[in-house]
Amino acid sequence: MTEILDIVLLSFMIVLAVAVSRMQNLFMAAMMMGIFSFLSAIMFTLLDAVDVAFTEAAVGAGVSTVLLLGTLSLTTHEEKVVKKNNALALLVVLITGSALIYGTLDMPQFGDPNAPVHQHVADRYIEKSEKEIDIPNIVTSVLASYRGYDTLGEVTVIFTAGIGVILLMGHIWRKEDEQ
Amino acid sequence: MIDMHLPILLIVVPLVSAPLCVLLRQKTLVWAFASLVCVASLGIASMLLIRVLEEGVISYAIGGWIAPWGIEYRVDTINAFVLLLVSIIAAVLMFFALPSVADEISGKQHYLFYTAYLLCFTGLMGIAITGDAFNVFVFLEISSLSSYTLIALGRDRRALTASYQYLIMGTLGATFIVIGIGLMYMMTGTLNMFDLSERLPAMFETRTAMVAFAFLTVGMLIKLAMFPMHMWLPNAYCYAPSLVTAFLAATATKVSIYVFLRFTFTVWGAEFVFEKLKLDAFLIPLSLIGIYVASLSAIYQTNIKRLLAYSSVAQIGYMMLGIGFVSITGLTGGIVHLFNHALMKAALFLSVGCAVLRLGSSDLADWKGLGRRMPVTMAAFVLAGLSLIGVPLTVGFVSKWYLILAALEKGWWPIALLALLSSLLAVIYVWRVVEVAYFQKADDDSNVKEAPLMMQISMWVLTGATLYFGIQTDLTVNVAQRAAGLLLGVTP
Amino acid sequence: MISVGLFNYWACMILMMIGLYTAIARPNLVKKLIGLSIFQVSVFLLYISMGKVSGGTAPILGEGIDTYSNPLPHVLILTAIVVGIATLSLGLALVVRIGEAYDTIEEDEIIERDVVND
Amino acid sequence: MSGSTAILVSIALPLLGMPFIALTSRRPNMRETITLITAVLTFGTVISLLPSVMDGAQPAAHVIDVMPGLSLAFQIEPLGMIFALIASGLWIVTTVYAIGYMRGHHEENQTRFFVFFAFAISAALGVAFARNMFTLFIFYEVLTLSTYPLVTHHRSEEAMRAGRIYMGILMSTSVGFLLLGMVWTWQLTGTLEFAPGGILTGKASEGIVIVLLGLYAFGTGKAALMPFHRWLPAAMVAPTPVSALLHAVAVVKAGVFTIMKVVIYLFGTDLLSGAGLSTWLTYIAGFTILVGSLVAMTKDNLKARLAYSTISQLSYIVLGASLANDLGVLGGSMHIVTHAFGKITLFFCAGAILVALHKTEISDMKGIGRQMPFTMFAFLIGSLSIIGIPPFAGAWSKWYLVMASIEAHQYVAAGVLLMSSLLNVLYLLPIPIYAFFATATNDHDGLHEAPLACVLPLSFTAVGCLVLYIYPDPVLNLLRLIGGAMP
Amino acid sequence: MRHQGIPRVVSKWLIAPILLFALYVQFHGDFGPGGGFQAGVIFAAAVVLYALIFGLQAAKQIVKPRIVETLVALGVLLYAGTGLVSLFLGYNFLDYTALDPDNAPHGQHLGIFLVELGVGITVAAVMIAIFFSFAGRRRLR
Repeated sequence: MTEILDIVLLSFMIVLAVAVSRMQNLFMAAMMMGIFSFLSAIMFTLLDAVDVAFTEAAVGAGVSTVLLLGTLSLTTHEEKVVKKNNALALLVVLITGSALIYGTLDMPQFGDPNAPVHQHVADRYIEKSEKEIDIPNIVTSVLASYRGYDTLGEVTVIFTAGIGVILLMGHIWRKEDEQ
Repeated sequence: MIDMHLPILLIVVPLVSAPLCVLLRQKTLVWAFASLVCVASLGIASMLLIRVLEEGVISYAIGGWIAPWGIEYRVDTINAFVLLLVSIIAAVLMFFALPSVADEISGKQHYLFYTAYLLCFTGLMGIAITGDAFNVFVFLEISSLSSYTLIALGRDRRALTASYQYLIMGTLGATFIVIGIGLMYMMTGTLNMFDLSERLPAMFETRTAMVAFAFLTVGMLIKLAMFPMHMWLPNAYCYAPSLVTAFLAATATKVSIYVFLRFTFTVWGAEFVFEKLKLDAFLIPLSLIGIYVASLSAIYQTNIKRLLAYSSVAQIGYMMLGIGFVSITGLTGGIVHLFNHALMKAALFLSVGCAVLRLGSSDLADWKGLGRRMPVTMAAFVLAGLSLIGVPLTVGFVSKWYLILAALEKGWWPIALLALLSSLLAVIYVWRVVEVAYFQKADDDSNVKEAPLMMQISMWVLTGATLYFGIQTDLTVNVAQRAAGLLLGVTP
Repeated sequence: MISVGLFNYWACMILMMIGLYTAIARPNLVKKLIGLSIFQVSVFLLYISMGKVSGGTAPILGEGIDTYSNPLPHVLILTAIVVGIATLSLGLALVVRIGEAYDTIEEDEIIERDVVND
Repeated sequence: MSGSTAILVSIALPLLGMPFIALTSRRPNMRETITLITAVLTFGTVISLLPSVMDGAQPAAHVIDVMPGLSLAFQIEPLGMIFALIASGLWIVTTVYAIGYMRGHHEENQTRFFVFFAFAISAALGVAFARNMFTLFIFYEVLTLSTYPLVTHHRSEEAMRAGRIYMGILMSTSVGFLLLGMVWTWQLTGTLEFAPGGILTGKASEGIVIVLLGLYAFGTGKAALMPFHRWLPAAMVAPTPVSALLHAVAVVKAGVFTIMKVVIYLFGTDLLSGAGLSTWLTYIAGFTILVGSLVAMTKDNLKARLAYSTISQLSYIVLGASLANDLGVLGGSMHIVTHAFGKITLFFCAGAILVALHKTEISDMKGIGRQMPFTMFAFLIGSLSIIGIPPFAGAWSKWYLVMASIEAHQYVAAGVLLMSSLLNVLYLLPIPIYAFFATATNDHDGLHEAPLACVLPLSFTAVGCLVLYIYPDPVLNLLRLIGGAMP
Repeated sequence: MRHQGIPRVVSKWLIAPILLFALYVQFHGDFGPGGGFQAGVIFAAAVVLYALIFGLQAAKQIVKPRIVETLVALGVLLYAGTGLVSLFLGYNFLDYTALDPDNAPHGQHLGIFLVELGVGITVAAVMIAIFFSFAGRRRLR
C-alpha cells in the first residue's frame, strides 16, 4: 500500500515540478511550488521523517510561498516568454542526470535494513540515546546534542540570512520606524 | 585549559562576536570590537599552528561526543596553515576597513556590515577546521550567505546582479557537494572524514562511489572558481566593496581549494582519485587552459578590479596545476601558492581600494597619471604586481619555482614551459596598468591625495609580506612541504 | 518489502534534474530560485529515502518498537531545509533589489540594460 | 674595507645615490655632481677589489638563503671583475658625456634619466658579481626593468612601442627559457652555484645538455642571438648615452657575460667541447654574425647601423664561448672589453653628431669631418678597432677568436670571422671616409664640435682603444685566471 | 483586509491559539516532532497574521524592529553561550553534561532546552525581520 502511495506521490511531484518549471504565470508557479512542498512533506511522513515533514510543511509550503508571493507583488507576475531552448543547459542536465542514475546502480536497495547507513553510526543513536540523553525523540537528541554543533551552524545560517536581508532591504523599515 | 580548547575557540570567538556586533550598534565601537576579535583569532590560530607543528594532529570532540558519533574538529598542518592565512588576512584588513567602509557603506549599516564580515570569517574558518563532512557544508553556507550579502553592498547596481549570479552558482555548487556527501554517507554510514577515509576503500569498486566523488568534485570546483566554472567570480570581485573584494579574493577560493585537497587526498586518497579515476588527466589540461584563457581575458579588461579578478582565476589554475602533479613538490607548490597568492592579491586589491577611495573608480582610463598623484599606492601596486608575475625575491617566484620543478620532476617539460610562458601574460596585464599610471598624463589636474594612513598600513603590511616571504621562505615552504607529505601519506 | 527497489531514488533524480534545468536555463530570476528550491527539495528526498528502513517507524522511542528508521539523515535534512530557506530569502531580497534597480527581473533584459548603460 | 663589504658597497652605492639624485631635480648642477661622485666612488670601490683578484683571491659575500640551494650571494672571479670594471668605469665617462648631451640636446626629464641610469649600473654590478645563477638571474631581470624607463624616455608613441618590444623579448626569453633552464639545472644537480669545471658533468645526458644550453643561450635575450635580437635596434629610440653605455656595454654585455658564465661555470668547457655539444651554438652565432653585418649595411640611420653591428659583434663572444676551449674563452672575454671601448666610442660620436649638427642619417653626413674633426677621428679609431685592425684593441680579441676556431677545428667559424671583418670594413669605414673626403652638403661652416663634455669622453675612449692594444697585459693576465679553482 | 469584518474577527481569534501552539511545539520537541525551528516559524506566522489584519505599523508597534534585531542576535548568543558555559565549567564545547555533572541526562535535558530556545528565538526573529523587510517595501512601478 505504502509503495503505491509512494509511486503515485512521486509521479505527481514530477508532474508538478515540470508544470512549475514551464508555467509563465509566476503567481501560479509560486502556489504550485507550495503544493509541491506540501507533497514532499507527505513523502517525508511516509518515509518516517516526521520532524522533517513538519519543517518542510512550515517552511516550504508556508514561509517560502509567502516570500515568493511577496517578492512577486514587489516585482512582476508574468515571466517573459522564452523563445529559445537552452541546449547547453539541457546537455549539462542530461549528463548530470545520467551520472546520478548510473550511480544508483550500485546503491543499496530502498528500505534495505542492511544498508551501510543503518549499520555504523546511526545504530548507536538508536541504542544509546535513551540512556545518554533520555529523550524519546531521537531526532531531537541527535539534532541538539550529538550533532548540536551543526545546529549551532544552522542557527548561524539563519542569523546570517536575517542580517543579509536587513542589510539589503531593511533600511526602509527602519526609516519608517523612526518616523 | 585554554590550550585544550584552542580549536573550538578559534571558531566560537568570531561566531559569538557577530551577534554581539548587532547589539553594540555604535559604528566605531563595532569596528574596534571586530578588530579585536580578528586579532585574537590570529593569536589563537598562530598558537594552534605551533602546537600542531610540535605535537601533530589535534582532535577536539564537540559536545564531548567522540567521533564518528559527534562532530570532530581535526587540525593538522594543512588546515592549521589555512586557518592562519585566513586569520592573518582578516586581521590585517581591519585597518583598511575603517576608512574604506566609512566611504562605501552607509553609516547606519556599519554594524551589520561588520557582523556579516565576522560571519564570513567564521564560516571560512569553520570550513577549514572541521573534520566532519556535513559540517563543511553548514559552514560553507554561513560563509557563502554572508559573502552574497557583502558583495551586494557594492555601490554599482551590477553588484546586485553579481551577487545573485554568485548565489545561484554557489548554491548549485553547495548542493552538488551535498549530493556527494549524501552518496558517501549512503555507502559508508558515516560523516566523519577520518572515518570515511577508512571505510571508503571498501566501496571503491562501486559506481556509486565514483558518482559521489564526481559530484563532490564538481561542486568544489564551482566553489573554487576553476575554469570553466569561474563565471561568477569576475563580476563578484569587480562590484563588491573594496574591503570585501580583498577579503574574498584572499580567502574564499583558498579555503575552497583546501576543501578540495582535504576531500581528494585525505578522504578519498590519492590512489583512488588519481590512479583509478585519473583525475589529473582532467585537472592538468583544464588548469592550463584556464590559466591561458583567464590571463588573456585579464589583458582585455578595462576595469582594474575585473582584471585582477580574471587574474585570480588564472592563479587558481596554477594552484590546481600543482595539485594535479600529485607529488610532494607539486603539492608544495600548490599550497605555497595558495598562501602567497592570498598575500599578493589582497595587497593588489587593497591598493586598488586606496585608489578607488580617492578617484571613485577602478576604470583603467581614470588611472592616468596615478603614479604621480598617488605614488605610495602605486608603488605597492607595482610591487605586488611584480609578485603576481613571479619576479625573483617576491613570493610569486617561490611558488612558480616549485611548480616548474614539479613539472620537470615528472619529465613534463612542455607543461613547465607553458606554465612559464603564461606568466608573460601576467607581465602584460600588470604592465598595462603600470603604463597607464606612470606614462600617461591625468586628464584633469584636480588634486588627489594619498589614501588615509589606516588603509596604507594594511596595504603595506601585505605588500611587505609578499617581499618578506619571497626572501624568507623557511616558514611557508617547510609548512607546505609537511602538509604535502601529510596529504600524500609520506613523511618528508 | 523491497519492491520499490530503486524507483524512489530515480524519481528523486528526475526531480533534481527538473530543478537544475529550471535554475540554469530559465532567464527569470524568480524562476531560477524556484528551480533551485526544487533541486534542493529533491536532494532532501534522496537523503530521507536512504534513511528509510522497511517496516521501521519514525525514530521516536516507544514501547514495543524495535525497528526505527535512521534518524541521522533527518537531522541533516532539518539543517539543510533551514539553509535552503535562508538562501531563498536572501535570493528573493536580491531579486527585489534588482527589480527596483533595473525595472526587470529577466536575465537577458538586465544584461541589455547594463550594456546600454556602459 | 674587506672584500665582501666592498662587493656589497659597490652594488649599494648607485642605489644610495638614487634618492639624492631624485631630490636635487631642481638643481641640475648639484644633481650631476652627485651622479659623478657616486660614479667615481663606485668605480673606486670596484677597483679596490682588483689587486686581490689579480692575486687569485675571490672575495665573496653571502646575503641570504632564499630556498634550500638557492641563495643571494656574490663572489668575484676574473670575468666578473672585468665586466664590473668596464661597467663602472665607463659609467663615469658616460656621465660626463650625458651631461653634455642631455643639456646640449635639451632633453626633458633629465632627473629620471640619471636616477634609472644609476639603478641600471647597480644591477649590472650585481650581474657581474653574482655567485650563482639565481643571483645573476635576479639582477638580470632588475637590469631589464630598470632600463625600461630609459628606453621609453621620450614617452612618444614610437618610444612606447619600442619599450614593449624591449620588455616583451627580454622578459619572455628570460622567463620562458632561462628560468626553465635554471629550474631544470637545479632539479638535476640541486645547486645553481657557479663552480670551476661546471656542475652538470655526469648529471645530465648529452641530449639534456644540448637542450639546456639552448635554453640558456636563447633565454639570455640580452645577448641578442638571432632570432631574439629585435629589441636591440628598437631600444635605439633611447637617448644616445643610454644606447652608448647600456646597449653597447652594460646590458648587452650582461647578456654575453651570462652565456660565458654559464658555459664556463655551469656546464664546464670540458663537458661541452668533449662531445661537441655546443657546435650548434657556434653555427647560430656565426649566422648571427654574418646576418647582423649584412643587415647593418642596409641601414642608413647611424644608430640603427651601430645596433646591428652590435648584434653581430655580440655573437663573436657567444662564438668564443661556444668553442668551449681556453682560447675561445679568452678571446670572447677579451672581446667584451675591446668591443666595449670601440662601440661606446662610436655611439658617443653618433650622439655628438646629433647634438652638434642634428643629423641621424648616414647619407647626410658627407663632409662633416671638417666641422667635427675630433669626433670623426675618434669615429675612425673606433671603427678600426671594431674591424680588428692593429694597432687597435679589437685586433687582439679577433686574433684569439680565430686561433680558438682553428684549435677547435671549426674552420667554418674562422672563415665567418674573417668574412665578417670584411663586412665590417664595408659598413663602418665609408662613414669616416665620406666625412673627411666628400664634399659637404650642409650649410654649417667652420669648426662645429659638440660641447666639450661630449668630445672629451669620446676622445678618452678612442685613446682607450689604442692603449688596450699596446698594453693588454693586465687584462690578459686577469682573464687567464678564468675558470681557475676557487681558493 | 483591514475592512473585511469576518476574516478580521476570525483571524484575531486565531492568533492566540497559534501562539500557544508555537509554545507547545517549542517545548514538546523532546517527545514528538517539533522543536525550536518549527516553533519559531509558527510564532512568526502569528506576527505576520497580526500585521496582515491590523497593518504593518500596528504590528511594528507591538514587535518593534529594534527589538526584533536584538532578538535575532540573542538567540544565537543563547545557543553559543550554552556551549561556552560548558567550556568554562571545564567540559568540551556544547557538552551539556557540564550543566549537571552528577546526572548526565538531566544536564542534557537542560542543555537541549536552552539551545532549542535559542533556535526558536532566532528563527522567529529572523522570520519577522524578513517579513517586515519585504512588507515595508512598496512596489515602485
